[in-house]
This record gives sequence, structure tokens and C-alpha cells, in this order.
Amino acid sequence: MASNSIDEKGNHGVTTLLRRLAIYLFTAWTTITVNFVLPRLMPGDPIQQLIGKLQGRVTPEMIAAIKAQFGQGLNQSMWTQYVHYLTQLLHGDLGVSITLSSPVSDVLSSQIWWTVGLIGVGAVVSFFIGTALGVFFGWTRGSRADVVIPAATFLQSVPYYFLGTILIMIFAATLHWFPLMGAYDPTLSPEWSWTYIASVLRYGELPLASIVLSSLAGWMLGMRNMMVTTMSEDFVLMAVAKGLSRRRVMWHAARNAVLPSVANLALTIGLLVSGSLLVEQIFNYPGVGNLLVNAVGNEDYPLLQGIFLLITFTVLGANFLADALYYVLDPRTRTAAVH
Amino acid sequence: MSLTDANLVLHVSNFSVDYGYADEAIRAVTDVSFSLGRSRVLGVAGESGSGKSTLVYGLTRLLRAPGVITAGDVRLRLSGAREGEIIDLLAATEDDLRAIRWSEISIVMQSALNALNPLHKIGKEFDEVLRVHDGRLSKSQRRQRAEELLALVGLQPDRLQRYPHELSGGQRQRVMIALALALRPQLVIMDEPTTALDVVTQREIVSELHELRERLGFALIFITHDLSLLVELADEIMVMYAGRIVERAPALDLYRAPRHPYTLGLMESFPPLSGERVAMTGIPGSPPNLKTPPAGCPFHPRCAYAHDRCRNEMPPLNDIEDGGRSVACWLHDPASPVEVPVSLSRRGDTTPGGVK
Amino acid sequence: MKSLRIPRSPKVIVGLIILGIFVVLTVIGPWIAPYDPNANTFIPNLTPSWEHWFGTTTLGQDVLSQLLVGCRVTMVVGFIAGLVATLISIAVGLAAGYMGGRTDEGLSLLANVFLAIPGLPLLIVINSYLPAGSQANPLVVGLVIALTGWAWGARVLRAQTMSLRDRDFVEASRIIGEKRWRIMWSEIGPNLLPIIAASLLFTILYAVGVYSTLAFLGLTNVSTWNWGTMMYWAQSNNAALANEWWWLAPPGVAIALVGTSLALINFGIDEFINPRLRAAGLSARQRRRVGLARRPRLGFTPVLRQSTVDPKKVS
Amino acid sequence: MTTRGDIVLDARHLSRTFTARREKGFFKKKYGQRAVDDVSVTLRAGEVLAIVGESGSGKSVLARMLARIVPPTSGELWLNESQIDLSARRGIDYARHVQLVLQDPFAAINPVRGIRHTLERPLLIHGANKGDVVERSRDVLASVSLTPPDDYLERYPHELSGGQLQRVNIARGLAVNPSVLLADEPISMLDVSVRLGVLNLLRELCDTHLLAMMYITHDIASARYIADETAVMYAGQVVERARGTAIMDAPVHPYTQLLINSVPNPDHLARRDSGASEAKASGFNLDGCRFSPRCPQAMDICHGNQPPEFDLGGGHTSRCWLSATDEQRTAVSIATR
Repeated sequence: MASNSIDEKGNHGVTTLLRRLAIYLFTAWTTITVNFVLPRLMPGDPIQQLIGKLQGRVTPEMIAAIKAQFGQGLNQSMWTQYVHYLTQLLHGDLGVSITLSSPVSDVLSSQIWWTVGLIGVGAVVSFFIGTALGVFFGWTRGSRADVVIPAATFLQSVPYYFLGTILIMIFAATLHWFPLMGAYDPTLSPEWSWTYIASVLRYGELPLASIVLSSLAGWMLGMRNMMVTTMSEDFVLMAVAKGLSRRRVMWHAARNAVLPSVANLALTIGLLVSGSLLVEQIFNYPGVGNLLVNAVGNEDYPLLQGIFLLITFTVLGANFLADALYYVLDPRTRTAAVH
Repeated sequence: MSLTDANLVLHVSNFSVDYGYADEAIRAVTDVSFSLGRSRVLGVAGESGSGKSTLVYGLTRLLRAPGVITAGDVRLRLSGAREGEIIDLLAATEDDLRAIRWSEISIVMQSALNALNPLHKIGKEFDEVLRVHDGRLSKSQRRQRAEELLALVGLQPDRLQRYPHELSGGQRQRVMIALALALRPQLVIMDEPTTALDVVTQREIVSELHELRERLGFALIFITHDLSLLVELADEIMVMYAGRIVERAPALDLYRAPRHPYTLGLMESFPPLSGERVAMTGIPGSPPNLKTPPAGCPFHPRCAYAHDRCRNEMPPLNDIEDGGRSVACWLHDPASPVEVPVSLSRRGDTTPGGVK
Repeated sequence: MKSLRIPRSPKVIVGLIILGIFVVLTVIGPWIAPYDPNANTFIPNLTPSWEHWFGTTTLGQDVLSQLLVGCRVTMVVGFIAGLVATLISIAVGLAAGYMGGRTDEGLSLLANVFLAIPGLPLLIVINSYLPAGSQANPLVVGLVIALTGWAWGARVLRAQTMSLRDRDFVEASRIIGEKRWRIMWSEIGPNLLPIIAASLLFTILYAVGVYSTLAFLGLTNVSTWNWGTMMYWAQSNNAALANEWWWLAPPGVAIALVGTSLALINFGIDEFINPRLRAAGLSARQRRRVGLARRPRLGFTPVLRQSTVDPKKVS
Repeated sequence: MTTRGDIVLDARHLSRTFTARREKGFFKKKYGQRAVDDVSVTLRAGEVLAIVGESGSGKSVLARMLARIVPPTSGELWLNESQIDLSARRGIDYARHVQLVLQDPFAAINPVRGIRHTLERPLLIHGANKGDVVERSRDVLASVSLTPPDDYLERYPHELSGGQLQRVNIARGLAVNPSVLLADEPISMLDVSVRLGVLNLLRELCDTHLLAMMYITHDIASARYIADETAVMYAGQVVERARGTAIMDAPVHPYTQLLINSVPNPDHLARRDSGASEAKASGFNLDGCRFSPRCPQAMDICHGNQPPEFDLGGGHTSRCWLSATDEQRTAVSIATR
């Protein structure tokens, strides 16, 4: 009978999350479709040219496979081709890499872990360090610590490939503190041994540092801004008025200020991954970024497409995780307001 | 200059606050003095920009940058374990202040929605202040205390499980009041706590406040722009204009017999709910811009009784009559060339409702 | 529009000066370049000297000349991509934010898709399918970059338009009978200017970065000089291993400086949009001058036993 | 030729229900989802009708429906004795006759456009001659006592005080010479000392231009000061209405009584029973009298049956079963049984 509002939207938080999921699924479908359409619609017919170049260099079976994948010389309607393409994707069939002569899915599954390990760890580490620094510099705004701001701004603007190259030049080539390039000592072979793992860690240090260094400043500056904004909220002043310790007041502010950073996480993951793909090129590190550049150089279209799909899906998955994290952190997304 | 009378909780003298520094500074509060007795209610009335909020945030050292306290002396008599001790709030260290905050002085801000941490359940707000200031309480004791406090303001204990955005405006403000009383402070400051609420809710909260104060005996500084509300609630009222106290008097005296033209104007700005309908004028003009305050009395450009002296000289806040009244107006100076109008010279014991 | 004044802080001024220098170099760079950037007739691997301010490359080319010539292409692509992307984001953001309903659903979905797809890989894929002639054409590359870079601005503008749409002055315009496009253009538009400016700066920054990255990967025509191709050649000739810092540093620092200048200008805009960011703090020197012992801390209002206000003003 | 008391705008049985709305981004709609339920109001030339209610009572939605920027779900609207086709889009002509002045002057005037722009737009939209526009802007500024007008024309909103801005806001509404002026809480955002000035201005404009005015407020004392007729709204319905000061002097509906008793009033310092508790303070009833959950005098009939508007004579009505005769109550009880 008596009720506070005529139309209660009880669980709109979950609805929001489901909407995000729907958007990501739609994006995944769009990516797949773009992947299907691009080679077929581009001016100059790049696939026809590729097949021309490949004649005699690879087996006729492979040429047939490529033709099938890109719909060359088949008198099938676009629609039939599209259905065929989707069916193959659902079975995990991404075609065959021209340069490596093995299924794209195999190539990717052997290389993806290097990328996920390096970029994933780099992203998490830089997010946490950058956010913590942002909290600190936001809290101490107006003090001498402010001098880091212009420096961070500059660091943020340094292109990643330049930063990586300079790091190699200084710390690997000149000071010899770190190995030059690669993912592990080339004299070792991959196995589950302590020497091998230690070597992987050792070789990962500089690439990891470069990723952290290049994305740190962005998180830091963003978090500092949010911290400054949040500190002018009444509830932070309230925390002071309640006689809480400085640490506790800072925690009140930081916990709220981090929310926009988390909300931005989804937006930034794409940028971060894009930038970090270069790490493999510069450090000659295995992984999909390296594969991607090589695939472009070799006009290995099946591999190129497979990588693109893989990266996109990974980013979409990460985006969804970030959205879910936000949902967990902010109670306001979970329950409707009473007004 | 100090807190000699044991019945006084707070003594403020010659308190001034600036906003900004050097060339950009403006004077937000000028030369405010008053004292507050135990369990007394002091009302501060004034419009936006009159400095009423700046005054209390300044006193408690909570004023944000670029606010700077430029003069004055603020003393607080402590209670409880430190009974009898007197602390100089302007000389206090951060640790000193932290120790007395909330346990001796608590504050209720205008918007409870903004003042409550949006990520904390209501229960956590109570738990936090109780834990920080009294480490001896167990978790269940703190919870029990929180439930008692909610009951005090007429809220169900299940509200402790709610987030601020899940409560209505009135409920949130009740939570704030309960929170402010959590440590039994002897001084509570309320900055327009009911302005954002409907009149009916305001009435409920103000009535509750009355009962609570009678029961718990805390002193209260209550800020509002609604003079009628203050007359009901306060023992004594200070009217502020352009950063200064222009009139100070016991509440009923102020209401029945205002002495400052601005106080009179404010009263005549609220149409009455009964009696004949007559045309009223309010106060002509608008409140002064503090960046370019007028010379002399800041109210003179809007004052019907202004004379030369008002345009050039700032009137001091002088005691008049007996009964602890004071007013800052040249009109009440013996040398005033303008005769004090009847509306500003009425006796304080005239029947209520005389101001129409 | 007096009230749209961006605060003139030192940061903004420094940013404008740096950006101004690069804009001038964009115009006159190729004319003042001392040598032909392609000429490989100099002694290789020279460290900086009076003849070659930034030294020479392993291939015997003059680094300064490459930098100056490359400035134009880099900046022009960045600005074109930034402008086009911003125009798209204004159109999409305003329409989605103001119209709401179906229009909003559709446009927002489009923007969300573009936001979620990682830009650089998409760009690499599109670029690799482009005919060789188009890959070499900076204009085409710029437009493709714009295509991948508009969504962020559109999202921010949409959010801001939506908050403005519900503001009373927009409703007041509807009440007096103002037409829809006119409300968008004449009432909401001017209020969006700071955000449009910020969005423009960001997309230029993004475009310069992405374009030079593509060039660094050798995915644009490597014989067109821009700052990315300089790094490409340096990388493929192992400049880092040979410690040839004078070859690596100029293009990298140039990009970083352009980025920094845009970010510095954006600080000013940020402070305009969000007044809470405005420097409430004083420098140590200013503090000493007004007599504050230390930085004002939250919840501990400083006590300064003398007013800084001119006593005459308070009388 | 209009004469005082002529009916200008007549709204009959207006209702508005807000159906469940999808969440759009992070922004909420301004007015809540509570409906306006079967409200009829009549605006007469040269008279002020005050609508008094708490936030969420539906008073702002009502004003927006009269201005036709929120379409009613049902009901009729008559302007100058001709019925308005509510299914059609609001034409420019309707906007010329009926103007709405919004509450917050700081928000209602575009902060980045000058005062001149704000005043000229309505004139230009409604076909004023470009040459006359400046002159007419000056006139309208003078009519809201912003003199000399040239001091204000070239200024920006942030250079004016709240009271001055609200006058500009009213001037914009007046610029096209409307016959109806709807003022939505025009003084609630203003400094106390300038409120009466604006109220007096509205009353004066109403009298001199024979405007049909609706004054929306939560402050019942200001309604008493300015209005010829007052209607009290609660949860989307008009619960009591009367001409003159009858509502304040002799309130009949328990809600009106509660409202009046809640207003701070030092003349009646006797402590009022707050009776504050959550059960009473929240909620309204959709089946019976909307106020019944909070009503101290609620009877059985109130919880299950919506009271109609009972005529108490002299234009005073109350939507309360207390005002019904015994026969009326019995009839309803029997019917529902």
C-alpha cells in the first residue's frame, strides 16, 4: 500500500553491468564483422595481390585455404561467406599463418602468455604505484612535492618507443645493468626449472620497468586531480572535524577519489595495450605485439586478423572486469536512491 | 579576555578572518566577540555572504584555504576527564585539536548528503568516531551505542545497514545529528541543518533538537538565514551583516524590539501567517560585495536612517540598555542627529506580534 | 564571451610558448633546414658540432635537417586528425547528449564500440589493407587516425551536454520557443567550449603519438620524413646499442615537448572547468611574503596575527 | 479587451504519470517520478493563484504542463476559451501567451551569454523587428526596475546579484507580453532581504499588465502575502484550495494544518508536539487518501477510499473525508463493501 516511490528500480546496478556486457558483446561482433569486411572491401584488393605474390612460394593447398578464408574466386554470396566465417571462428579456426605455415590459433596460444604476463603485470603495477603516488601528491598539494607535476607531465608525453629505446641505451647497452633484449637467456631452453624462471624474470625487468614508467605518470596525474577534487568535498572536512588521524582522513578521500580512476580503467586499457605492444618490438620480446608487426611486414593477413581479434577480445574482457570492479567498489551503483 | 566564568563554554574575542592572501585578500569576518554559556543556544542569523558560516568554521579551525584567521582569541573550556582545563583554539597544535574534535565540539553541516562518506554505511560512521575516540568500547558496545543514538533521533536501528544515498533528506540530517551527539560533546555547531528540508521535516527536527538539548545539555550554535526559526530555538541571537555582528540580544527581545535597522528589515522580509495583509517592503538594494565593501557602516546604502556619520565611520558594537543587548548602529549613539524611529526603540517587553 | 577566460597561469604560458615554437617550425621548418634530409654524403655518426647541431646518422644524414623537415608532416597530420576527430565528436556528442532517446542509444553504442576496440591494432589492420599509395599519404593516415580517435571526446561532450540539457537556462530557452538546433548551437555550444578545447588538445596529442608510432613501426612510407620515421631508422640501425643518443633524442624529445605543451595548456582548461583544481596553494616564497609559517593544511586553518587586507578598505 | 477576473488559462483534470524510465548515463532527471493526479486550476487576468507544496508534491510538473513543455498524460487545457490540442506540438503562439519563470536565477540564465542575448532572443523568436529589439529590451528591463537599463544590458550574469538576475529572469518571461506568467519558486533561491522586492514586483506586474499569474512556492506565508487564491498540493493532488487568506486563517485539511503549524512562527511559541517518528514521516497511500499514512485524524475510510474535493462554500474545497457529511461517508463505505 504505502510506498516511497511509484516506480522502484530495485536492481538497476546489475542492469547497468548487463548493459555493459551487451555493449562488449556487440563490440566483439562488430570487430569480427570488420575483420570479415575489411579485406573484401578495401580498394586495390590486397588479398588478390597477396595471392599473386604467394604463387610458387607456398603450397597450392595453402593458397586454396587463404582463398577460402577471404572469399577469393569462390562464387559464394557474401552472406554464405559470412556464415562460413563465423562458424569457423566459433570452432576456434582463425586460418593458417602464411609465414609460419601453422594454424594461427596455435601460433597465438604459444605466444599470448608472454604478452599477457608482461603487459598484465605492467598494467597492474603501474596502476597501483601511480594511484598511490597520486594520492600522496594530491594530499600534499601546495607543498614542495608539487615540483614533480611538470616532470610527470613531460614523462607522460614521452612516446613509449622512445622511452624504451632510451632505457635500453642507458641501462642495457651502456651500464650493462640489464640484458639487452629477448625474454630469457638464449642458451637456455624453455622448461620448468629455476634457472629458466629466474632468467625470464631477469630479462623481464627492464621491459616491465619501461611499461610501468610510461603509464605511471598518467595514473598519477589523474589520481592527483581526483584527490584534489575529492578533498574539497564536505565529507573529507567532516572526517577532519571528527578528529580522525591524518592517515584516516587521507584514506577517506583516497577511497572515493579512486573511483573515477577505476571507471576510467576500462577506457584506458585499450590505450595501454596499444602502447605496450611496442615493448615486444623494442626489446625483441616474444608475444603477440611482435607477431603483429611481423605479420604486417610480411602481409600475413590471416595472422594479422587473428591477432587483432585476440587483442580486442582480451581488451573487452579486461574492460568488463574493470566495470565489475567499479560495481563492487561503489555502493551507489548497486542500490537505487530514494528520492 | 579569558574564560573566567565557569559557566561559560566558549569565549571568543575580536575574531577576524580573511579569504585569500595579500592583495587578493578580502575580509570575511571582522572583529567578532561573544561568549557562550553551558547548555545555551546561540543563534547566528545572516544572509549568504554575511560571514556566519565562515565564523564558525574559523572558530573550529576547519575553514579551508585560502581562509586565514587574522586576529582574535578563542577559548574553550573542556569537560569530562579534562574538566576545568581551558584550551586556546588558535594556539592549539594539530594533536590538541584532534583530541577535542567531536568529543568536545561537533558540527552538523548544511548538506548531510555531502557530509556523509558515500561509500560508508551509516553504521560505519558511528563505529569510526566511537572507536577513534574511545578505544575501550568493544565492537558490540559500539553497535549498541549507535542504535541508541539513532533511537534518540527517531530512526530505526536497521538504518545502520544503509548507505547515505538510500535515506531521505530528513533521515540523513537526523543521522548527522545523532552522529554529532555520539561522544556527548558539550558544544554542537549546526550550519543551516534544515535549510534544504521541507518545513514539516524542519519542524520535526527542530522539535527533536529541543528535547535532545534539554535532555543532554549541550551548548548549541545554530546558523540559519531564517530569523523566525532562530527566535523559536535560540536563547540569544547574533545578527551578522557583511562579516560583522550588527546586533546581539536575547532571542525574544530581538524579535519584539529590534534595534538595528537591518534586523528590523530582515523581520519585515518574512510575511506573517496571520493578521491583516499589508504591503511590506523588505530591504531595498542587495547585500554588499565583500571585495568592495562600502565605507562606513556596510549597511548604510540600504538603510533608511543613514546619515553622514554612517557613510564615513564604522559604528562599533556597543552595549545598550541592560539585559545584555548590543547593537552596532550610529542611530543609537547619543549624538545621532536622526531621531530613533519608534520601530527601533520599542521596549523589549511589549506583547509578541507587535512587529507587523 | 568574457567569462570564458582561461586562467593565465605560468603553466599555460609556458605551454603556449612551446607550442608556438613548434607551430612556427611547422611552417618554416623545411625552409630553414640546413641540408637535404635525404643527403647521405656526410661523415656518419658525428656527434653534435657547429656544422651539424644534432650530429649525423649512421647513414651519413644530418639529424637537424630531418627533424626540421619531419616537423611539418608530424604536426600537420596531428592537427588534421585532431581537428577532424574533434568535429566528429562535437557532432556525435551534442546530438546524442541533447536529443536523447534512440539517437542517443545509437550514437552512444557507436562511440562505446570505438572506445572498446584498441585503437592502435585497429589502425594497424586498417592501414595494412590500404593500397600502398594511400599508406604513404599523410592525409589519408590522418583521417584514419581521426576515425579511431573521436570516441573519447564524443563521450565527454555527450556527458556534459546531458548535464547542460537539464540545466534551467536550456529549459528557459525551450520555454521561450527557441528551436532545437539553435539551443544546441547557441546556448549549449558556448558552454562546451572549454571541454571542446580540452578534447581537441587530447586528440592532437593522441594523433601525433599514434602517427609517429605507426611510422616508428615502419607502417607508413619510411621515405617520408617525420619524427616517427627518424626513430624507425635509428632503431633499425641499432642506434641505442651504439649509444648514438644525438640521433634518438631529438625526435623523441620533440614529440614529448609537443605533448607537454598541450598538457600544460590543458592544465589551465582543467582548472577552468573544475575550479577546485585551481592553485589554492601558495609557493614557499609567497607564503613567506604573507607571513605563513607553512602550507595551510586541511582542517587546521592558519592563524596569521595580522590582516593582509588594506585597513582602509575595511575602515 | 481583458478585464480583471476573466479566465485566461483553464486546466481541467490534468494528470501526468511518469512511467519507468531507463537510466541515462549518470544523470538523473530533475523532477521526480511522482505523478500529478487530476488537478484542475483556473488562472484569471490580474489575479495570482498560489500553489503551495513540498518538494515532490507535483507543483513544478503542473507548471511545466501548463507551459506545455511537459505533455500531460490526460486532461484538457483551455487558453482564452479555446481548447488547446494537447496532442500537437507546442506552437510558437502558445509560448507567446504562456511563459514560465524558473526557480534558480543563477541556473536559468546562460552563464556565458550576456544579458542582452538573454532578453533579445524571445523578442527575435517572436517576430520582433531587429531595429526595435534593443529599445524593447530596455523597456522590459525598466519594467522590472532594473534602471538605468543600459547599465545591465551589456553585463554578464556573474556580474549581477541574485535579486538582479531574478529580475532579468522575469524580464525574459515578460519580453513577449504574455497573458499568463507561471513563476516556479521565484524567491526560494534569493537572499532573504531581497525576496519581498521580487514578490512585490510580481504582484505589481500582475496588476498593471493584468497578467494571469501562477505563483508556485513551498512557503505558505509568501502565498498568503501575494495570492488571490491558494491551492495546497500533496503527492500530486490539490488537497485544499480557497480564495483570499482563508487557507491560512482557517485551514481545514489536516495536511494544510500540519504545514501551517510547521512554519516557524515566534508569535506562537507554545511548544508544538512534534510527534516525529519515521512511520509518520514517510510514504503516501495510492489507494485511499494520499495523506492517510501521516494523518493524525485518519479514519478507516481514509485508507481505502480516495476522498473527492468537498465544497465548503465560497470557493473553499478540501479533499478530506473529515469534510464529508455522514451520509456521504456511509454511502462510500457501503459501496466499497
